[in-house]
Amino acid sequence: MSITYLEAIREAQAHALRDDPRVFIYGQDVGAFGGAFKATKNLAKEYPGRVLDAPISEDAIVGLAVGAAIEGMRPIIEMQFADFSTVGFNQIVNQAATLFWRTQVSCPITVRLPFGGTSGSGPFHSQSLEAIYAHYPGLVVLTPATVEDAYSMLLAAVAIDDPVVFCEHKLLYYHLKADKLPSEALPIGKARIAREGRDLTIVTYSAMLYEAIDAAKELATEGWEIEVVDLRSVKPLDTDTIVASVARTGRLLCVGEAWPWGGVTAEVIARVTAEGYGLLDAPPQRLNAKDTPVPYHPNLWAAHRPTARSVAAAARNLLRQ
Amino acid sequence: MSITYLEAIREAQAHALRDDPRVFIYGQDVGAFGGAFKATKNLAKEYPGRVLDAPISEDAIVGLAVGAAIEGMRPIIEMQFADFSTVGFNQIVNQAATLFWRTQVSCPITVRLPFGGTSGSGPFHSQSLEAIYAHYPGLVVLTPATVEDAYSMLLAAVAIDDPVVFCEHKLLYYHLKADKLPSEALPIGKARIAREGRDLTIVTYSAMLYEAIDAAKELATEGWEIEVVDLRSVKPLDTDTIVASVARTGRLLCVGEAWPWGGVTAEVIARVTAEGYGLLDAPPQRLNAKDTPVPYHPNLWAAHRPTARSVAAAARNLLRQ
Amino acid sequence: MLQTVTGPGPVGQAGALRESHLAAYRFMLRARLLDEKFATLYRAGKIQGGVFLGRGQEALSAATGVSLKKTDVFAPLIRDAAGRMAFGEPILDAVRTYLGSALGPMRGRDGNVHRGRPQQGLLPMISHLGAMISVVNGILFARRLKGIPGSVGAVCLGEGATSTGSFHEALNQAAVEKLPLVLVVANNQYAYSTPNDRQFACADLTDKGVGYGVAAHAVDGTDLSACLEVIGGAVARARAGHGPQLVVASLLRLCGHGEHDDASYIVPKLKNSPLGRDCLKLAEESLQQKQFADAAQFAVWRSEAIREIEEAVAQAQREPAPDPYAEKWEALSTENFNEGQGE
Amino acid sequence: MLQTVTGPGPVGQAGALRESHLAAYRFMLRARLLDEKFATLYRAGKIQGGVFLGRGQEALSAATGVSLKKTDVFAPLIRDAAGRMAFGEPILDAVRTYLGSALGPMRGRDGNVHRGRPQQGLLPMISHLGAMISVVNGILFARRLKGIPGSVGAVCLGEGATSTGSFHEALNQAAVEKLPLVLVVANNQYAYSTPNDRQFACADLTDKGVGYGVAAHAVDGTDLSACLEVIGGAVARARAGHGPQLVVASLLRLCGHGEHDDASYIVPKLKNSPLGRDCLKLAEESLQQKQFADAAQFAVWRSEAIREIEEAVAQAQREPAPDPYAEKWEALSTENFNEGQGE
Ligand SMILES: Cc1ncc(C[n+]2csc(CCOP(=O)(O)OP(=O)(O)O)c2C)c(N)n1
Ligand SMILES: Cc1ncc(C[n+]2csc(CCOP(=O)(O)OP(=O)(O)O)c2C)c(N)n1
Ligand SMILES: [Mg+2]
Ligand SMILES: [Mg+2]
Repeated sequence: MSITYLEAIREAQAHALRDDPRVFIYGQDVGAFGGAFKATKNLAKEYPGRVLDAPISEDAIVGLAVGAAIEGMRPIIEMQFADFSTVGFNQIVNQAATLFWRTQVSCPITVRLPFGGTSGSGPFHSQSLEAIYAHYPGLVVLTPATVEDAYSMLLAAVAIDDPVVFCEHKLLYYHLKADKLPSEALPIGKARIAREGRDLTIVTYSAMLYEAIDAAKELATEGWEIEVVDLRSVKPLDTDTIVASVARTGRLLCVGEAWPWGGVTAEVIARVTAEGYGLLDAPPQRLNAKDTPVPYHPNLWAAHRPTARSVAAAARNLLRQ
Repeated sequence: MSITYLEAIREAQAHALRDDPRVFIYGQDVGAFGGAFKATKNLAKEYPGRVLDAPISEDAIVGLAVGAAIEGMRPIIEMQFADFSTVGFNQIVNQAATLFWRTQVSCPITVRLPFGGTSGSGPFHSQSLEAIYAHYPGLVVLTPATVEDAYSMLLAAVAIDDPVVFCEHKLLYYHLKADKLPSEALPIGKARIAREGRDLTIVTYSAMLYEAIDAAKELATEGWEIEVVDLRSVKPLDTDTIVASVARTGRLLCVGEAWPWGGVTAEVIARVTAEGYGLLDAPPQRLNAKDTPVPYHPNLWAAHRPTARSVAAAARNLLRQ
Repeated sequence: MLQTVTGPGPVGQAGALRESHLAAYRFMLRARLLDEKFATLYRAGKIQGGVFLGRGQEALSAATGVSLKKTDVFAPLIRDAAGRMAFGEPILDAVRTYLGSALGPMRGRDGNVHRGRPQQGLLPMISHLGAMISVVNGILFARRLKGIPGSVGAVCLGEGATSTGSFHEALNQAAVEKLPLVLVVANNQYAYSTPNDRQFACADLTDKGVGYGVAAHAVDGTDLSACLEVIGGAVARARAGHGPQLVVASLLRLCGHGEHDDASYIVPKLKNSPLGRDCLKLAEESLQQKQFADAAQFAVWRSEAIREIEEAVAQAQREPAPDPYAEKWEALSTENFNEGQGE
Repeated sequence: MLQTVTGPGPVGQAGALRESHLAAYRFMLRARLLDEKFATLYRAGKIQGGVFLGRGQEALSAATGVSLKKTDVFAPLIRDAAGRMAFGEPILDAVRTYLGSALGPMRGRDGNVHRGRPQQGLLPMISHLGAMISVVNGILFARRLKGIPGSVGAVCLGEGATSTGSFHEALNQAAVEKLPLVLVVANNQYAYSTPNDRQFACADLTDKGVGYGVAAHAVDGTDLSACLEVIGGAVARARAGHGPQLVVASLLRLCGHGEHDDASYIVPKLKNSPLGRDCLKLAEESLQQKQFADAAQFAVWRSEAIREIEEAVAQAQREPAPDPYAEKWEALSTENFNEGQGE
C-alpha cells in the first residue's frame, strides 16, 4: 500500500467523521464532488448530511463554523485555495481567534488552507499565508511537511480546542507518498529533526523541507553535515528544538517559501538570537521567496521560491563565514 | 499657533486636495460629518464633490479606490478604524498590491488606518496591523510618530505611485502637538535618530517612540545614554540607519506595540543580525504587546502594551549583559 | 440568568397580549433608565470607551427579546439594552461590563456593548458589522445537525450594516440552509452620520428579501404593539420551519451615535416626522388606552427599575477592577500552546 | 489593440441589426475555436495552469463585448474569450498569455484567463470572485469626477459569484453612486460542481435587482438575438444615466469548470433542457433563417479564424519565455522602495 499526502488528509477527515459525531465538513464543492483537490472524496456519501457544499461566501463559511463550534461541534472548513481565505479573513482573525479569550468559550474549528506555490498557478492560487495568521493571537498554525504529519496533525487539529489554521501544501498533494498511516506522532508544537548534522542547521517547514534536504544531500557530497529541522507547527513554534540544534551546529539558515518581511524565518531568527545568541558562530541567515507576488510562468516561479540550489548556495556562504 | 497630529493629517489632506485635482477622499462619515475622528473636518465643504461618504462596505471602498487610481486619480481612503480594514483586506493585498507588478499600471492609493491602542477601546478598536500589510509585497507601510511626519508623510503618501497603508496612531491624535507644519522632511524610507546615545539602540516607531524616549530619559538619570531610532516607515525599512546606530551602541532593543509573532521587531532583528552581526555586544532583544487581543480595561490595556517602564526594564537587562 | 417581570395575568389570548405588552414595556423602561444612567456615568468620566444608547429603539429591541425563548439564540447590537434584558441578561452584566468590574461576563477583557454569554445563547458582538449573523447561522445549523429542534436565532442590525458583505453572505447562507433566523434591521435613517441615501438605493429595505428568497416584513419601530406582532409573527414563522425572516423597522435614533456625538446631522424634518416619536411615550399612551396599566403603575415600575439600577451600579462600583498581575495573558484555551515570546 | 470584423453593411436599423449579429457571431465562432485550441494544447501538456472555456456561453459574452464602445470599461471573467475579442483584445494577447510568452500583456507574471490591459479599459481579473466590480465602479466614478461623460462599465460574473460579499458591496455602491455599470451574470446552473440550490434560494436571480434599486433584466443566454437586445438595451440605459443594470442570463456551461474537470455532476435533465442547447449552433440557424449569412460564409469565417489562431499560436510558440535573470523582482513602481531583503 502507498498513500499520498492528499489521501492522508482525506483519511484523517474520514477518521474524524467516523470517531467524532461533532465533526462536519463545510466548504465549496466538498460534498458530492469531493472538493477541488478531492480531499473529501466520497466523504459526503459515507457520512450523509455531514459534508456540505457551501456557497461562495468565505466570510459566512467561517462564521458558521464559529457558531457551530460554540454549539459544541468540531467543524472542518475547506478553503478552495488559501488565497481565498483573505475574504474570510475577518471571521478567522477577529471572530474565531478572539472567542476564547473574550468569553472562555473555546472555538475548536479547523480551517484547511491548500497553500503554497505550484508551477503555473500564479499570484492568486499560490500564496503562503502562515505568517499572516501566526501574527494574530488566538490561532494555532500548522504546516505539515510529510504524509504522516498531514494525517496525524489534521487529526490533532480537529481535537484541539482552539481554532487551527491548517496549511497543507498543494505541491505535496500527489507526489509525496508514504507506505502507511502512522499510529503515533510527535505532539503538536514539537519540531522534528528531519536530518541530523553538525555543521549548520537549516530550519524550515512544509514543502521547503525537501529543498532543504536536497541541499543537505548536495552539501554532504562536499563533506558538510547539515542538520534540517522541520518546524511542523509555526505557531506554537518550538524554539527549544531549534536552539538545541543551533547549539550543536553553531550556524543557522532559515528557509521559507513565504514572502520575506516578517515571515517565519524572521520570527525564528529573532527567537534564536534572543535565546541562543552565544551559540552562533556566524550571523543567522534567511532565505525566502522574493518580495513580489508569486509568478505564473514556470521559469519565473522556479526563481521566485527558494530551491535546493539556492538553499545550498546560501548554506555554503554561511559555512564559509 | 499649535497644531495636533490629527490636525496635521487634516491639513495634509486639505493641502493635497488643493494642489492636486486627482485627489479625492472616500470613507464612512468623512463628508459633512468630517470623519469619526474629524480628520476630514470641513473638507467636504471646502472641496465640494471630492470628499464623499461611503456605505459600510470596506471591500468596495478599496476596490473603488483602485479603479479610480487606474483612471489616474489619487484617492485617499479612510478606514474608520484600522481594525475594519480586515473586511477590505482582499482588495488591499490582492487587488491594489498586485496591480503594478501584474500590469505595469501603478496604483497610487492611500489607505489611512487610524490604529493602535487607546484606553478603553478593546479588542476591535485598538489593533496594530502594520506587520500584516508589510508582509505582502506591493505595499508601502508608513507609521509616522510626530506631528511633522504625520503631515509630510501623508503628503508624500499621496504623491507615491504605489499603494500606501498609512498607519496613524489614535493615541497621538489629540495630545501630540507641534508649533507649526514642516516645509521640509526626510524622504520616505529613511529612519530618524530621535535621540542620540551610545550605550544601546532602541528601534521603534509610532506611539511607542514616546515610551522609548521616556525610558531613555529615565535611564539617563542612571547614567546610560540610549539612542532611539524612529523607523517612520516599516516598509521600506531603513536597515542602514539601524545598523549604523547599532555599530555605535553595540546593543539593540526593538519595541513595538503590535503582537510579537512576526512583527516589525522580528523583522528588524533578522536584518540586523544578518547584516550587522559583528556589531552586537549582546543578544538583540524585543519587546512587544502580549500575545492576546488588546484588552478593554485600562488596567489590562496598560499591562498589555510596552510602556516606558517595561522598556526601561528591558533596556536595563540588556545593558547588564 | 433568567428573569421574569410578568406576573400571572388574565388567561387566554387577550391575557397573553396584555402580558407581552407589559413585559416588553417594562424592559423598554428599564433599558431607557439604564441607558440614561450610563450616559450620566459617561459624562461624569466614570466609563471607559464608548457609550451607545438605544433611545427611540427600545420598542423594537424589547419586542425582539420578549419574542424569543430562553433556549433561543440572540445576537444583539449596540442599541439593544432592552432586548438583552428581555432575553434574560441581568442588569448587573451590563453594569459590570460598562464599569469595568472584574466580575462582569467579559472580566475587563472586552467592554460596554461587547458583552454576552455565548453558552446561554447571548452572543457578545465583535465590532465588525454584519459579522454575527453567520455565527448565529452556525449555532442554528449545529442544532439541526444535533437534532435539537425548534430554536430560533435573532440578530439585530442597523440599516447601515446591510451594506456589508457579511450581511449578504450570511443572509444568503441562512436562506440556502433554510435556517430559523430572524434578522431584525433597525432602519434608524442614519449609520453614524451617514444618511440612507448614501447607504442604499432601494425604495425600501424589505425589497431585499425577495432577492434572497426570504420573507420580509416591514414594521413601524416606534409602535410597540406593531413590533410585538410583526416580530412575534416572524419568530413564529421561523420556528415553524419557514426559513429566515427579515424584519425592517422604521424609526429614528433619538440620541447620538454614541454619547460623544450630538447627532446634529439629523435633519429636523425627520425629527418632527412620525419616525421621531418616542416609542416609550407612545407605549405608555397605548398601554393606558388599552387599559393594560395606568400612570401610577408606570411610576411604581420606574422607581423599581431605578432602584435596581442604582443597586447594580453601587455593587459594581464596589467590585474590584481586573488585576493585570493576576491576568492570564493567554489567548488559547490549550494552555501549553500559549507562547510568551517577544515580551 | 482594436480590431473590427464588420465590413460596411446595409444602412439603417435592419443593417445595424445584421451587422451586430454577424459581428457577434464571428466573435463567438473565434472564441469557440480559440477555446478548442487551448483545450488541445492543454491536453498536449503545452499549457501551464488551468484552462477555462466559455463553451455554451459565447452568445452572452460576445453580445456583451459588441455592446460596448472601445472607450468603455470591460471586466471579463474566465469564460469570456468571445467578449474579450469583441471588446478588442487581440487573439495574440490570449495566446501569448496561455503559452507563457514573455511578450504577452502579463509577461509571464500572470497567466491564462488573468490577462488584460487596464489602460485600454480591459481589466485583468484577480481570482477572488466579485472583486472586479468595485474596481470598475472606481473607473466610472473617476471618469465622472473628471467630467468624462458617457462611459459604461461591464462586468461579467457567474451566478456563484453573486454569493460573495464583494458582489453585494459593489452592486450597492454602484446603485448609491448611480454609476453606469452593467453587471452580466451568466447563470450556468453550477459554480464549479455546486448546483444553484446550494448557492441561492431566490426564485430568480433577477429578483436581486429590486433590493439594490437596480433594474434587472432576464435573458435566454443561448439566444444570441435576445442577448444582443437585452444587453444592448442595458448598456444603452446605463449610458443614458439610468444607473446600474443587472442582466441575468440563463444557460448551461457545455464543458467542465476547467479542462481538468469532466463535469459529470451536470444532470442530464439540464443538458437535455433548452438551457443545454449550443448557442453557436442556434446562432448559425438563426442567422441563416434571418438570411444574414449562409453555411458557405460560416465555413469561410471558420477557416479564417482557424488560420488566425494557428498563426498566433505559431508565433507565440516561437517567442521567448520570460527570463528569470532579466526579471525585475520588484513589486513597487517606486524603484527605490523595493527591498531585496530575506533572499
Ligand atoms: C465593518 C465595519 N465598518 C465600520 C464600522 C464602524 N461603525 C460602527 S457603528 C457604524 C454605523 C452603523 O450604522 P447602522 O448599521 O445603521 O447602525 P446604527 O448605529 O444606526 O444603529 C459604523 C460605520 C464597523 N463597526 N464595522
Ligand atoms: C472568493 C472566491 N472563492 C472561491 C473561488 C474558487 N472558485 C473559482 S471559480 C469558482 C466557481 C465559480 O462559479 P460561478 O461564479 O457560477 O462561475 P462559473 O464558473 O459557473 O462560470 C470557485 C468557487 C474564487 N475564485 N474566489
Ligand atoms: Mg442606522
Ligand atoms: Mg456558474
